[in-house]
Amino acid sequence: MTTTIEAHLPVFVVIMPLFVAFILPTFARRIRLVEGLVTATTVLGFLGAGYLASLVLIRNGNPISYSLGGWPAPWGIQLSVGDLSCLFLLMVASVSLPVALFAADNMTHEVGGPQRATRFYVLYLLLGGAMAGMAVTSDLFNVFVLVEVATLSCCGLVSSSNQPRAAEAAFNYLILATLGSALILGGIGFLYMITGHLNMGFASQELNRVWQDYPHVVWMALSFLLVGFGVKSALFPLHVWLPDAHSAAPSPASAILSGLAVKGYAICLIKVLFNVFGIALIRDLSMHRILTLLGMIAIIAGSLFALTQDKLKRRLAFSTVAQVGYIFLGLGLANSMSLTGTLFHMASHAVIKSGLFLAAGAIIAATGKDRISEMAGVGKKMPITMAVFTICSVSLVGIPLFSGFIGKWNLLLGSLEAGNRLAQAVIILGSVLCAGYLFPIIRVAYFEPAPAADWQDPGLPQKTALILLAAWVMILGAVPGPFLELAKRAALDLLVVK
Amino acid sequence: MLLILLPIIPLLGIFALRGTRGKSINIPFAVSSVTLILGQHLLRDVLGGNPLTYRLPVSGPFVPTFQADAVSAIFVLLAAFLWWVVSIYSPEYMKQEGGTRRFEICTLLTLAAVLGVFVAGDLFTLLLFFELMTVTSFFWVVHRWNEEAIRAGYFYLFFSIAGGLLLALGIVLIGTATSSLPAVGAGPVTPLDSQAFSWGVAAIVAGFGIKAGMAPLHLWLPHAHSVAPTPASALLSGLLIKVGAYGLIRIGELVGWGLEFGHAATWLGPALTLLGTCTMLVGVLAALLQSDAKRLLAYHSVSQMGYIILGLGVGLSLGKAGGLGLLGSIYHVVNHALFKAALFLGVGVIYIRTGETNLYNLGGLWRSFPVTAVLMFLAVLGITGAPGLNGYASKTLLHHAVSEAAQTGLPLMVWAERLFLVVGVGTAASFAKLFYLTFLGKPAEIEISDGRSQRFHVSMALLALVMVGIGLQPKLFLEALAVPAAKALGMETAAATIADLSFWNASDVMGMVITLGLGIAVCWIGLTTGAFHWTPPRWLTLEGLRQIVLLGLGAVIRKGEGYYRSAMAFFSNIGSAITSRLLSACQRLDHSRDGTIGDITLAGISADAAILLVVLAVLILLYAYIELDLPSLRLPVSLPTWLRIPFHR
Amino acid sequence: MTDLVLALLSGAVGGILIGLMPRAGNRLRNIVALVFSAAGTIFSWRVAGAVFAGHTIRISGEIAGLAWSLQPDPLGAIFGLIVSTLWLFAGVYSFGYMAGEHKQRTYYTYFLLAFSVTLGVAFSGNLLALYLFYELLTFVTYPLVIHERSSEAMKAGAKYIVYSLSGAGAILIAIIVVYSWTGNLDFAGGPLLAAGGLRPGLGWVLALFVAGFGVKAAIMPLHRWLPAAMCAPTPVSALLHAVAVVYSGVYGILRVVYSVFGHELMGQLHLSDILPWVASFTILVGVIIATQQDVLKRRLAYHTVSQLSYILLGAFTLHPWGLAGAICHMISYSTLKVTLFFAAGVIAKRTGKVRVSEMSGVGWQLPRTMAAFGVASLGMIGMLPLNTFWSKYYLMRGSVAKGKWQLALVLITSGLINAFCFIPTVVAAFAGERGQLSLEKGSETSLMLAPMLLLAGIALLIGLWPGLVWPGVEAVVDWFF
Amino acid sequence: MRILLDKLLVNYPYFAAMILFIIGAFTVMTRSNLFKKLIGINIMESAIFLMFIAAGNIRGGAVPILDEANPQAVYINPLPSALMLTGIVVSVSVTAFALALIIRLYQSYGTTDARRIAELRKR
Repeated sequence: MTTTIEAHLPVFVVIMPLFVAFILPTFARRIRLVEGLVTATTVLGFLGAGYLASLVLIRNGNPISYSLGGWPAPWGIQLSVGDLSCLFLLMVASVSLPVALFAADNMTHEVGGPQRATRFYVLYLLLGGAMAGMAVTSDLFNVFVLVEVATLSCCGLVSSSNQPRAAEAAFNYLILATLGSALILGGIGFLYMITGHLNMGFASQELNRVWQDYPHVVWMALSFLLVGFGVKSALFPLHVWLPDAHSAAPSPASAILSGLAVKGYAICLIKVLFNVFGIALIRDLSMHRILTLLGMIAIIAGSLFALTQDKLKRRLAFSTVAQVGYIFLGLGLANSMSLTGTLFHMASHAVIKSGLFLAAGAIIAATGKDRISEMAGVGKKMPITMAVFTICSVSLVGIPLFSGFIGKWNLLLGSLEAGNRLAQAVIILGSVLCAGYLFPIIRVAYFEPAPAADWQDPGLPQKTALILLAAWVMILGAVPGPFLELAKRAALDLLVVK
Repeated sequence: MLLILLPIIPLLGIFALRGTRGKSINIPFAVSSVTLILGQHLLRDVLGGNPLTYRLPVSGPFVPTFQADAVSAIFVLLAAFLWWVVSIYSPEYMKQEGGTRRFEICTLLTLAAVLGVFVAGDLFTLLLFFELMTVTSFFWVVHRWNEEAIRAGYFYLFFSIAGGLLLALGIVLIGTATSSLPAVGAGPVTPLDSQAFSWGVAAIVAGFGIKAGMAPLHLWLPHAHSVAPTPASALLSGLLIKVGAYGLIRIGELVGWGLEFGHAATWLGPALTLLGTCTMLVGVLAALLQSDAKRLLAYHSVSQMGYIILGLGVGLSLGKAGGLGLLGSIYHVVNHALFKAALFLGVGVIYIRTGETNLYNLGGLWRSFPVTAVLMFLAVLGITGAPGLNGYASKTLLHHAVSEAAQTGLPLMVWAERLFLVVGVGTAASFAKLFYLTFLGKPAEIEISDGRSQRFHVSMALLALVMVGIGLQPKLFLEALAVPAAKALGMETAAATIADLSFWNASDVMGMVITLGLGIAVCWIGLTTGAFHWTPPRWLTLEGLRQIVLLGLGAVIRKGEGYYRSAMAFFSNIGSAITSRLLSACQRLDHSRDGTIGDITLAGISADAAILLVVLAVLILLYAYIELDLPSLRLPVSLPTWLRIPFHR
Repeated sequence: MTDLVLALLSGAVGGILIGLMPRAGNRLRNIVALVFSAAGTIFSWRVAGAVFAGHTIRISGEIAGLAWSLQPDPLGAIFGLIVSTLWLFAGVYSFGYMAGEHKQRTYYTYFLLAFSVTLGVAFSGNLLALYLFYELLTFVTYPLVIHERSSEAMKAGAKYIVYSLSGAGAILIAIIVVYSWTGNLDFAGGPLLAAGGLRPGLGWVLALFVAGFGVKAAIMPLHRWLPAAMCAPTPVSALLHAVAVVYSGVYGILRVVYSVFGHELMGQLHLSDILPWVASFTILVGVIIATQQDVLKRRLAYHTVSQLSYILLGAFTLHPWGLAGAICHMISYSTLKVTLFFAAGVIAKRTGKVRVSEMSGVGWQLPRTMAAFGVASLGMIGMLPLNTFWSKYYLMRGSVAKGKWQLALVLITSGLINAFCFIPTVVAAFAGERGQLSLEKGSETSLMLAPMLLLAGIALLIGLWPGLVWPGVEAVVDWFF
Repeated sequence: MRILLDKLLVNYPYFAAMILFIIGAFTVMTRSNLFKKLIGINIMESAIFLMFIAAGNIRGGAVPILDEANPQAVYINPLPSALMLTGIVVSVSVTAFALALIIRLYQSYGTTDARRIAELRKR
């Protein structure tokens, strides 16, 4: 029995949320049950991911391969759970659990009615399943399908709140994301034209053998994929949909979108870049320089944009743009340190940004104010929420002993190894700017006189969710052990020349 | 133990002062009596045998040590005596002036500091008491706390602070040059690094020179000495500037008294000679022009310090043969202390009764102040060097020394000798002026207040007594005290140089008489022609100098400040401009990215989609452009490597 | 070991305790603050005692994949001693000064937290821990800077944060480079980079370190936050902006020079010829600007800028004497400057006068305060009965011994300008009307007066008996040379 | 030029796909009507599908049904066509979702013109 579960675990973590999502609408009238199911699913997912991670850690880097339907590799769809997959799975699980907890308490209120709430949960689980799928799949077309599922769920999540603004943002997001999907599909098509394979491993072998015969096509494929995934993971200047979408969505949705969704696409891009093209080809095509440049621009520009925002959620959304820049910068530097940094930063940012968005959501829900300048006194009235917000901010800025620091530390080491002084400067400048846009919020909340209003911390489940996330941030910062280990191994794995 | 008691007893006096609040007990008198007795003991001990030393039992880089040899003993005794005399004088005087308690505290503290300087056994301890003396005597100068006093106090304090800093620098340099700091009274040193040693000596000479009123650094002196209450002036002029002389003597000891020209700072002797000559001249010329009695005396302090410095310089330059110069200087230190104190006290009596110190407003006062006039006359004779009084003795010694130096034919020494005579004439002239305008001449119409003057007379008489005593038996003091002192300093030949010296020879006496006569003649000429009313140009005075310095510094600082401000403003302007532009651009971009191509306006999502496609196109074109190898579009090579995109072909 | 932990914790625990007592009265709060700062002081004295006795106290561990350690060496112990002792004084002074002020709870909370963090800086055993505490210090002291909550205070706070964080960023880059070269950031095993010898980029790393720590050490172009931060309450200005915070920067530079580079390697860098001149520039320009200020606290602030560079100058001479001078100056300057600030605080509190030009006659109203001020100003010149003489002496000694006699001239000149800076204030305070001796706002209270006079007394005592602190200084010098 | 023309002639499905893609992109960009934008998206996707399927085509290839009589037969690659079926499904669902959103926008703003909506929202 255990061996069966163990054997099918890779597909289980993907299928389970999808399946639960499928059956959820039938319980739409009993919202408590729905919430319970969702929570149970996320807990199960978390356990599954944890178990998989422990397996992979024990197997010392050998990925667990799983062939869907028993079809062997070049023909069938192959799932492969390696270090990277485990890291991302854990990330998905650890973020989606608190977010589900948080949503359970206020979703009905926020989106207007249990029916809509159920729809939210359906999309939520779909997104979770798609993310898990992105983590484990090693088939190019599968990537496309999962990306589409995730995109549609994201759009749905954005539009789940009952405001016309949300619908508009969702539509814009949809248009751009579909454009992106089309480009991704095109890119995959080009790859297929060259290699005749959709399995990443085989495609990679073939590509490295024949790519010099088709340099144009390779380049087209790369461009298409970069732009396609770039627009989905909100790489500056393709981030244009993000601030609207993330600020219009309900807070749990924003949390999951900012925290996870963009990372999911980034993981796909990493897989395509490093597992299909391979580090040698990336270097040959100078792709890493372009990525570095884009990353640096994104860090600075995203931070500057964030600085100008007065709306709390928009500011956080732009902060995501900046942090995505870090991820791309790390990819571009393309050495083990920087990739470790990138992967770890991905994980820590997922947790941090979810925490920030959830705290922001709690604040907005309690005060009804979404502008930073109006938040005076929040620190006094909602101590726990604001404490979580502060912990997450400090971590994002990169104070030692918090999780953000480790990612940046490794990124800095990576940029040093790559001999890129400018990247170092940009990383540091990004941190300073990050402090520049996050600390004023804390300052206003704590150090400005509080108006006489009756605001208070949210209910117990939400508090639990917030505290859980803050604890995650602290744990990741203080004892990043397995996470860092996974990230390190994954980074080394990505750099292997196949 | 005796050594450490000397500075401590005056400090104990302060507690006594607290205890006797409201009672009329003259604590300073009691204290200085005790120190006088202790000083006598010290002198006896020192003359009897070896110098005394004492180290405080502490650890660390600073172990206060004390030492006393004959030189210290002479200075200690002199200080104790002057304080004793002045503390007889001052209670009566300060009753009119006000602030008696503050004055007494200052007096006691300064006594402690001065005695500390004289018994200090190492340079740090010396500096410690020197600085203390600066601070405590500052309160003498600003005793009145009016504008003039404060200004004079500033000058005094800043010059003294500069002096202290220079001393510190000198100690540093000497410490570096000799590896371990030489103790006071330990004789000449052989430096490892003679250049550093030279500079160190120079810094210390400048530091003590400021205190001693040496020529270019004397500017503070007339101001400070004239605004202080008269007893304080007497002590300032009589003793505190001698601390500078003491320091110079000690520095000479480091370099080496009586050493032939092999020592480390051969330049020191000639330099001191030059400075001494200048000091003499400047002081006396300025004194001639003064109308204020106290200022006149103060300038004379400068001038007389010039004698002392000159003597030291000559003594150092001549090496073994320089005994006369050193002896003369030590002798003159003592003599000048006596008659300058007497003169100040006399002027103080006039001031306290008439409220006037301007000479031109006084006149014919011998009728009202017969005793004072007589005592003042003795003091004037003393300072002008009239035979039979103490000034004659030391000036004769100094003159002998300078003449001996002039024999070497060095132009500096020759001119020093000539100017020595000129200064003698000037001194006589200015004191003739002082005495004539105050006590002789036509009676002035001023109100004279009543008061008891016995104490004034007693104190002045005590000084006069000693003056006359020395004047009549010049050799007695010389042999009893100055020669051992010189010996203690390493001038072994001192006794020999004066063995065949006779003060009462015709040429010296005649020379002095001629000098006096010339002086009176000059005085007459000056008074009748009004030459004494000539005011020097402003830039020659301290105020003028200060103004020049302040103007210059102010201009520099203001200019610098301007540059600083404009630089700061420039950077902050640029910074804020960039920031605001950037932020507003971001805001605009965030608000709307609408763009127009031809007559098609792309708005909202259309523009966003366009951005996406443009990025795609750029990426593709980037490759195409490399592929097609368009030379005109080649990126400049100077781009940093991370920007250059070399494509593999 | 326990002492170290307790020393670090007592401030933090006290601060949090006060933070959690919203309804406690002033008296209770003061007692808690006093107890915990006294505890911190006692424990850090014990730590320092152990360090000087030659024991090794070390707490190290691997957190987040990186090695962290706390291990006070003599330099850290001296810094800890200075900080903890002065904290006690400033605490007592605060009880007097803050009485009747608003937001006392916030004030004491962060005041005590800052104590912990500063001790953390002092006792940190590797670059990472130093960086962590250095960065935390910024955040912990920020609420103290903006205590007044006025727009000016807020602006100052923003300036402070921006400057400090940028500096911390520079430090982080430098740390990363050092880490990538050596793989080890611990101070315990001698200078980190010494083994590697000269290598390209060393100068840049040094420049980054100096610029980064130089922000808090207020090296001249980076000093601008310091005068702005003077809008904080006086005990904060006195302790944090004259001593603790700025010393953390100075301490960082000392660490970098002697524990990361080592004096031998430093001597081979071209930059080490320039750095003393950077410090000299700051010394002179800082004090000249100070003479131009009318607001007393600003004058003191610019003066702080100038004086901090004395310490740096000593560090940059790379000579045992110079280092001894720097350590001496750390000790002596802090006592005197705190005295000056305390006096300025008393004057502002009791007479409401903050400008030098208004101060005539203050001396007769507050004689003891002004006397303390006067003593401290004499000390700032470097006159002998005060302890600063010794630091100046050794600074000059070091620079002359290194053949850089011009630096000694800089110090002398600066001493003279210092005289121009403070003496007129003191004299003017006694110059005015002597009549009105009564004050509307009460007179000098003993809570404010006692720390001030005691500190002046300590300064005098050390000046007369430098042997009191000399073993510590010697230990530091022996440690690094 | 000749080579270019040759390439054009040989690879005409790709060029058709490219032209379709450009038309689609242009529509998305320039039309402010939401429906037209959606149609533009659909055209673009069709272009990609076309390209993908063309990649699987082999000139003269047989239908990919195993013909045991003719073991040497060259078959068209069936995989792209199969995949594009999935792609079309995805595209249909996207279209459906977008239409739903358009309806909601219409309900809220009373128009399907993007520019009008933007104006209305700003107001």
